[in-house]
Amino acid sequence: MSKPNIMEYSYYPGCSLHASAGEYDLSTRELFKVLGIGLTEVPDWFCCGATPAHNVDELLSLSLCAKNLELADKVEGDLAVACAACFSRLKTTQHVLAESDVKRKQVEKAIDAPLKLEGKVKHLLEILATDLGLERLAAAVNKPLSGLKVACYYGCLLTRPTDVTNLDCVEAPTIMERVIEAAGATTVPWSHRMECCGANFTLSRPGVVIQLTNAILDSAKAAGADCIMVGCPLCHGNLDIRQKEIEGVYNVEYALPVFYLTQLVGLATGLGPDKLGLDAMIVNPTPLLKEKQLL
Amino acid sequence: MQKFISEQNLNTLLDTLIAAGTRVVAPRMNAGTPLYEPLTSAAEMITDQLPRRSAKEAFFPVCEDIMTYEKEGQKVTVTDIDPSRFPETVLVGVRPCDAVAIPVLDAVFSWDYKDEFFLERRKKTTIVGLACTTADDACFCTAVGLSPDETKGSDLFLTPLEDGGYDCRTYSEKGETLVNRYPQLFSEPTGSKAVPLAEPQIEKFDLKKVKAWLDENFENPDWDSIATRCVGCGACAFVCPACHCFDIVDEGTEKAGKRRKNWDACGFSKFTNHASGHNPRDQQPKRYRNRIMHKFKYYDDKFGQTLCSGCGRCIRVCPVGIDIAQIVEEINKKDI
Amino acid sequence: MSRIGVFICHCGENISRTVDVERVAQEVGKLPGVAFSTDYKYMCSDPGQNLLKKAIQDQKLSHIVVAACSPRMHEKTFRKAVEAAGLNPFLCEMANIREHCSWVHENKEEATVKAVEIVGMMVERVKKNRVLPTITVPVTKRALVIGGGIAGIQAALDIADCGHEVILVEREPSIGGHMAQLSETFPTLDCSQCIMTPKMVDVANHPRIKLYTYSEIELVEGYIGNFQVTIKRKARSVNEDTCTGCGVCMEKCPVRKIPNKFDCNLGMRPAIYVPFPQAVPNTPVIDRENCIKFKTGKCGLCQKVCGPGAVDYEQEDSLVVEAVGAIVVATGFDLYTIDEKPKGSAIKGYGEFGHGKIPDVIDGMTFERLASASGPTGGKILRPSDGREPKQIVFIQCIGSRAREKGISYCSKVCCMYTAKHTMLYHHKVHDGQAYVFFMDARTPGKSYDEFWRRSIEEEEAVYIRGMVSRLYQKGDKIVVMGSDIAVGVQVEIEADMVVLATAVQPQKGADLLAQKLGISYDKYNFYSEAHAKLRPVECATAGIYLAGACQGPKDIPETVGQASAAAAKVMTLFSKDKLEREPIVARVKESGCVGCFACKKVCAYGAVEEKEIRDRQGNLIKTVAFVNPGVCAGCGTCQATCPSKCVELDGYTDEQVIAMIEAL
Amino acid sequence: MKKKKMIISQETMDVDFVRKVEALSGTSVRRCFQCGKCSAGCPMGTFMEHPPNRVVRLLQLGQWQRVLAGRSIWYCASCETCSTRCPNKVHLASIMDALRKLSWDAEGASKESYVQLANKLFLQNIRTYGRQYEMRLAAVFNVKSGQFLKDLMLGPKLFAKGKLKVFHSKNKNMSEIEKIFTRIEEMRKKGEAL
Amino acid sequence: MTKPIDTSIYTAVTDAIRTEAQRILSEGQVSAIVGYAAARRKGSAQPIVISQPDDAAKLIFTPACVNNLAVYLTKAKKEIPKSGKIGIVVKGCDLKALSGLMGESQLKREDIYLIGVPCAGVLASTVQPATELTTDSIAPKCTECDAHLPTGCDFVPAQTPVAADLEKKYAAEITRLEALTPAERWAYWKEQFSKCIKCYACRQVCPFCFCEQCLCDRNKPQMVDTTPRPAGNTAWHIVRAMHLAGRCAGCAECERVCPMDIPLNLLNRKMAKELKELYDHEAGFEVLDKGPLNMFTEKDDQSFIK
Amino acid sequence: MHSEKQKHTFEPKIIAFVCTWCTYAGADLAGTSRMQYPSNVRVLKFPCTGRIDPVFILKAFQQGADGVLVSGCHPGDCHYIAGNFHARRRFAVFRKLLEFVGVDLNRLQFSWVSAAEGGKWVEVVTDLTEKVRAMGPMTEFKELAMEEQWSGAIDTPELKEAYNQI
Repeated sequence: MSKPNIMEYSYYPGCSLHASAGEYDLSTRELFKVLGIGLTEVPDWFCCGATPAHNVDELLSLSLCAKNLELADKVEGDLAVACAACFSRLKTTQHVLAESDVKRKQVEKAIDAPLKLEGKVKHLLEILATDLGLERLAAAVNKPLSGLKVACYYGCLLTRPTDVTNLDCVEAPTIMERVIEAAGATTVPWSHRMECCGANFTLSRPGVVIQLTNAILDSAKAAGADCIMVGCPLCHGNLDIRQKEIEGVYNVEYALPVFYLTQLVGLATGLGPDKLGLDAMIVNPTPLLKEKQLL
Repeated sequence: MQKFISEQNLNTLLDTLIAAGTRVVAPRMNAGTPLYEPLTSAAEMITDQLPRRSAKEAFFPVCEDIMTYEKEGQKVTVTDIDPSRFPETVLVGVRPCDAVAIPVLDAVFSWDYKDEFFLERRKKTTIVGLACTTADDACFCTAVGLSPDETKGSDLFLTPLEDGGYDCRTYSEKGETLVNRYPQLFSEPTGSKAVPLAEPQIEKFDLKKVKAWLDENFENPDWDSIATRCVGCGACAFVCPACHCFDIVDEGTEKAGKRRKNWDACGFSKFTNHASGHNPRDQQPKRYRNRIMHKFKYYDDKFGQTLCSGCGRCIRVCPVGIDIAQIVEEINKKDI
Repeated sequence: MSRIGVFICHCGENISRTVDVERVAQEVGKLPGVAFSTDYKYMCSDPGQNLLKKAIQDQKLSHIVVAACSPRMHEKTFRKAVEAAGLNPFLCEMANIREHCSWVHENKEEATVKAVEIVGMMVERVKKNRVLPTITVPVTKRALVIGGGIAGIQAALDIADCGHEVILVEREPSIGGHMAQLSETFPTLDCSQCIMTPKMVDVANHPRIKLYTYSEIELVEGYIGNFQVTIKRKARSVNEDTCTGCGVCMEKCPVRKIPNKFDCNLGMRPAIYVPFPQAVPNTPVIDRENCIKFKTGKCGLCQKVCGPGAVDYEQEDSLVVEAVGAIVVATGFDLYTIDEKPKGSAIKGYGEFGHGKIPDVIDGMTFERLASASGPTGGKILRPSDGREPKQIVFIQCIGSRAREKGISYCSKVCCMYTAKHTMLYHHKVHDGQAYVFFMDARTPGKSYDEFWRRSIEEEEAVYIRGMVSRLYQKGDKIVVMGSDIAVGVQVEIEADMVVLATAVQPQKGADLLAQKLGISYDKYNFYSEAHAKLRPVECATAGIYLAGACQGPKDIPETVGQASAAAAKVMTLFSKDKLEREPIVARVKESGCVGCFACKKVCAYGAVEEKEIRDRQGNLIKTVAFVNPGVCAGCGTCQATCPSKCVELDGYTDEQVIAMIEAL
Repeated sequence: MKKKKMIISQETMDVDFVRKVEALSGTSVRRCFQCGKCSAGCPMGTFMEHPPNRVVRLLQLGQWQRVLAGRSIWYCASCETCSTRCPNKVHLASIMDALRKLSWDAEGASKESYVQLANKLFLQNIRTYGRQYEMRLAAVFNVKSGQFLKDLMLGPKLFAKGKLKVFHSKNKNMSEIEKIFTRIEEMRKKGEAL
Repeated sequence: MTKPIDTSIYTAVTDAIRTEAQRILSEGQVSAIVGYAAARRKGSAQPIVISQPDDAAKLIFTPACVNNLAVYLTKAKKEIPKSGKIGIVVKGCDLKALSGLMGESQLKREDIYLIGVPCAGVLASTVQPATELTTDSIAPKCTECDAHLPTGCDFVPAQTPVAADLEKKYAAEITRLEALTPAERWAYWKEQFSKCIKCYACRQVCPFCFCEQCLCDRNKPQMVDTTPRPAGNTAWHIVRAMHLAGRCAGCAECERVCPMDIPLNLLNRKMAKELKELYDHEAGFEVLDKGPLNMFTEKDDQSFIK
Repeated sequence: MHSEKQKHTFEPKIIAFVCTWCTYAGADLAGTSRMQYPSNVRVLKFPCTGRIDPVFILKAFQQGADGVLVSGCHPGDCHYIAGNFHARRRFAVFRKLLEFVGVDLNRLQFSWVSAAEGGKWVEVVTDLTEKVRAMGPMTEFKELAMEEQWSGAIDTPELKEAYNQI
């Protein structure tokens, strides 16, 4: 497969990256600059509807995503998506509308425009692992994350359901591990890589979230991880922001910094903390990074 | 006899004939295609288009029954078709290139065997010709020595006039009889100018020279290049006013059936297929050669006439663009 | 001109009650070509048949129509009578005026008119009938059996015991198949080896069985009674004739750490090996991929130590051609492996079960080897990871089976029973252990089967949990089993020491390729298709080829052995005659008109249409046309209806005959 | 309703409802053969009164009222684990979506109100702002659910980290989003969509 | 409204065809090439077979190049020089027929050299050959063309045809006829078939009518009346449509050449439509092992069977 | 069931093309069970529906059939593995063609009748007969058979009368 020298993508950050996950947005833009990958934000993109929309109104969810795909079609390049939930919704929309004529027609009517389903939607991980390629990624690393033991957390939506996201093997993905190993880190095998954190209930049923997230943190800690890496602002929200609260509830201490993949890879390429938004993290990563001589 | 007939009177004439039980055959549209067909009303007649098939079928139908048979036990009963049952017919609006071919066909149908079916229809049909005022680049009547106002073959001949109506001249007793039957519809000539005739854009062939070349060149490599592209359909022969080959087949069941005469074409691969399976014209160029030979040599040898009136129909319908005028033109240019 | 004789039967009163038979005879007598027409009370009786025969001779009749009952009843009778009178039997047709007329109509006038028309139709048809010669095919009375598992062994022994030669071909170095791997067998818990090895030895010693192990079918040509089979004998590197099976070579081989496939990779074997000690033939084979001699040219130890000098590094693959009259396909099954992608599935295996990465998650066959006295642990149930005895063991059924999503929607039929057996074997060997079984439905039809399953629960104390497992993961040295019990409606979690997956039964890899060589059909999973699911369950649609065992679909041992003997019986039936006679209702190609589009070949379900080159006297190719092999053609006529130029005709049902009938109406 | 005897008859088997679910979800309900694998892996299984397999079973029996009356469908996290692992290609996550949609159509048949409220607010936010306005979402939810002090401890911290923004930029093309909502509403009114 | 159709690339296409033809003939890659050449009548074109490199200059591509030359590789192939490969100039629609012929063992890909033509459309049979190509004068088949650019050829001039967006004439007419009652449809076809004179031009130009012995020429038995009477004509056209079902790729030659203007391609398109709906079959560039009527699936529609 | 007393002005001619293994045997069973059905049907036996050429259906209509029945084995039961599957496709397409040229498909019936379905045979035959009886004669093909190209027509009164009598 030929890889063009200059890569250009349209970019769909998603709502969180413009709010609670600002550091993900920042680190993504900075990292891609370093890697020589162009990102052009889709003008006037809308919320993809996320889980709440498809939860109660699939047609609305499909229409919102279809509208965003139409907007994205106007920008050169495949569509780069940072948030696992947005990624899942956009891919699901492409999949569902390609399969069902009935829904296709309804959505066309709802957005009053022809569908643009052919464009490629890619999660940042795919861009790093496949489009850029691990070799070139490794070549861009000048501060390898040696000695850092990372638990890669996929969550639910990066790989599921089968046949939709096609990011990696649905039950035993390795793409996060491959990316971060290319940045010099060590990954730990652990059991809860793909268990649900309950993101959907962050607002409505925080109790549920705390229970589910605790199991994930517990498993990562037991596997000997120094930190957790995520590719989704919703997972991040639960693992990072609620970590203190969970420690309180269960009377444990995790102290596991939760990084976005772009923050860790960015670190490896030599980007400074200000360009990675490390100060926005609730669980302070500085002691760990200092200990591993990465800061 | 020279007369004038207005368009309206011509229509009245035809409607009167139809009402009187005479079959009136003239160009009309059938499902989008102009054909010589029996009219139910004069209004159906069209004069501005050359019918896709020629007028020969008024005498030599596409298909006709020539006898019927019935079987019971070991007994077979045969019933002949009685030609006297054919209706009186007036054939109107016939183009000169069609009309001229009819007497040419008389020769073959009344030669060693008198074809009752053809001759009886011929006897009962009055032909009203119509001068031709438009031509396309497939027309070549002038090249074979005819013209758009050729009257040969017509009993009555109409020439459209610039001020409307037709100049009307009789060329046979049948023509005169028709005029005399309805004298009130005809008036004296007006002296009005005729509409300019069609002018086919082609030089006249030297048909003698063409025949002379054909006489010597039954075997010639040029036939291959002329006719390799021929796909062997019968379109050219079937639309031709002069082609007259036919085939006789029996159709029916064990108990009853009919013997029928159908148009046939020398382009068909089975045309000369022997019962043994041998086919003397085993390749398409040989078949196409026969078409040219028959028109410009064999018929001339036998009856002293050329079997082509330059109507251009075969050129227009040929699926693969074979152009008889071009072929004869090229033969005409050859050194002998 | 034909002289047709028409014979109207009264069938006692069955016909004459509603059909005026005399009037029919009279009316039909008027039809063109009918020379003689009469009626009689019982045409099928001796006097009736004699009447027919006499009329043929006296009236010099050329064609016969018998108007009576259904041809399905008496066509053979009358054709035989006609033949006895010197006419070709296929010049006789029957008009069905009983089942299709007198019995289904009450109005005598209507029935009579209809009868006249039915007979009239057959009169027109028979005029177009041609003399058809009976087709006979010689039969080679040797059978080929493909596959040396229990199915192939049983079929081969039965046929050979009946006095016919058998060629038995096995892909592996030894016969025995999967049954040789099993520890004990349900529902009686016999030792598999004890009942299997004697049969293997019988095969080896049978004077009429020629055994080709380590061999594969290369090419199959011909048709029923007359197959030519080319067999590839893979180079064994050991001369079978001179090897004594002493085993010194295997002891001396310096390569020792090759996982033994027979032991599900639990044990190790050398590069020169027999798959298991009881192998038949007991001749080792060199695994050239792992042999130092073949890899580097050095070593050669086995050759040096071999007394009889049987080791031959120069040996090459060779081809042998065998002529046989019948083929039994007994290629058996393969087990689904959890990280494999089944045919037609988009998904790669069962990642949620650890992708085969958790060492103590094993499949049922591995458990068999662990439980087998001749296995790598000597019959002790031990964990592959640390050799400890598992105290909590979880069995999960339906792995691969009944899983549309994984591309296998069928039930593998044997897993419920073998899992029940496993719980018993486990309980017998680990007295203080506990077995749990996750299952969807328990399917135990079969003699003494349900009792066996109940025994596993009631006496052997296995705990059955109705529900499936979502995921397995390693936690410390335990395997966490995340399941559910749908009866209770709760999630179940078990920390197990070992998990055994009851993986699905699948056809052998490459089963489709073999089917293509044989010209037999197979289903979407690659199981071979029988000619009729109910009435011809051991025959292939392709004449002369029979099926035995799990290659046709999941089967347990008793069923397999039963079907193998049935297939052998079919072969013996075929071999009971010297020549095969068949109705000449077969298709024929009119080569002069055939343009070689091979539409006929595309629709022929029997592979009866071949391509034939027509050449002139100088040998130049004129054209390639279709040719129907009359030995293979079954006479359905689909080819004729498909042929655009009607250049293939089905004798007995030609277009002329059909059109004549339509035109008679 | 939970403890009531289940009466099964042609009248109680509401096949139309099941067909609606199938149309919306694009997956078969009847295909499920109750292996229970969905329930085994469901992260929310312990919170539901009807485990996922039972939701499908009740649907198969046409007992949708029992399903909608419970909290189970609102406790589905949409993690797709069930759909991914179902041996039988039953897309249970989509069935859950369809059930929630139909539950709304049936006018709040369910007990679970917090999740529904969060969903409602989320969609309203999209309609009003085009993108999510996280801070407003949380604030309004707390007000409406009467949990004024919920997650109070998190607020200032997030604020300090720049994770909560008081001002939110609206999309420029808001009319388009409104049109999508109204067109869908119209289609439903006309019966062109479920 | 009549709009001109852009055929400006045809000049460059003609040049490219000539250069390629000259090259492959002089390099001996092919022994002959079937293409189009100008004919006597103004603007007209006709098939030509050339075997000399110098004759390459005779080749043209214009809107009058209507023929599907594939027919010359089947029935007429015996009369074309038989040694070596034969080159052929093909439009997309013609290429589909060639693919079909390959699937039916009438041709081998390796025996022919395909010179594909980027084509924006050709003229209807109802207009004079010199007419300008417009949305009105274009052949009806071109209004439904999905193969302006043939693929899988050995050579295709590097030109991109500008495909006009046209009303699909056959689809519209089929829809109209489908809406009629059976009696009205019967009346329509009866009128059309009554014109037929059994000249067999439709059969002779059809690449798929390659039978040596046409069913309709036989008399033992006589499945279809051979005489050109309405009964036999109707039977002939029904049988032909059935024989072409699943094979016809829509070159519409039968309709173009019919001297009696019978809309024969309507029958073929209707069959194609049904096969698409029933079995998702479409004739394309791909060479298929089996046509839709030489195969089946167990799940085929049988709603019409009791 | 068909009553013998009922008098009809029009007796349709029904031609049935059936396979020998299933439908012919099913019709035999109807006979041995002494079921009653209209006598209008004439049965042509084929080895398999796969042998039935669409041309036969056309020919039957041309020869004056008012209704045509094609019947064979149920899917999966074909004695010849798949002949009925091939036939099913062939006829699915052919009936669409006939419909398009204007044949009323109510006159053309396809069915699967097994050797055990004597009752179904009776039902299929009775239904078709009564349906066609209600529709009246199939005049289309008969008219065509009488018609000539105009130029071959002999417009005599006796021919016109024969035509009008169809």
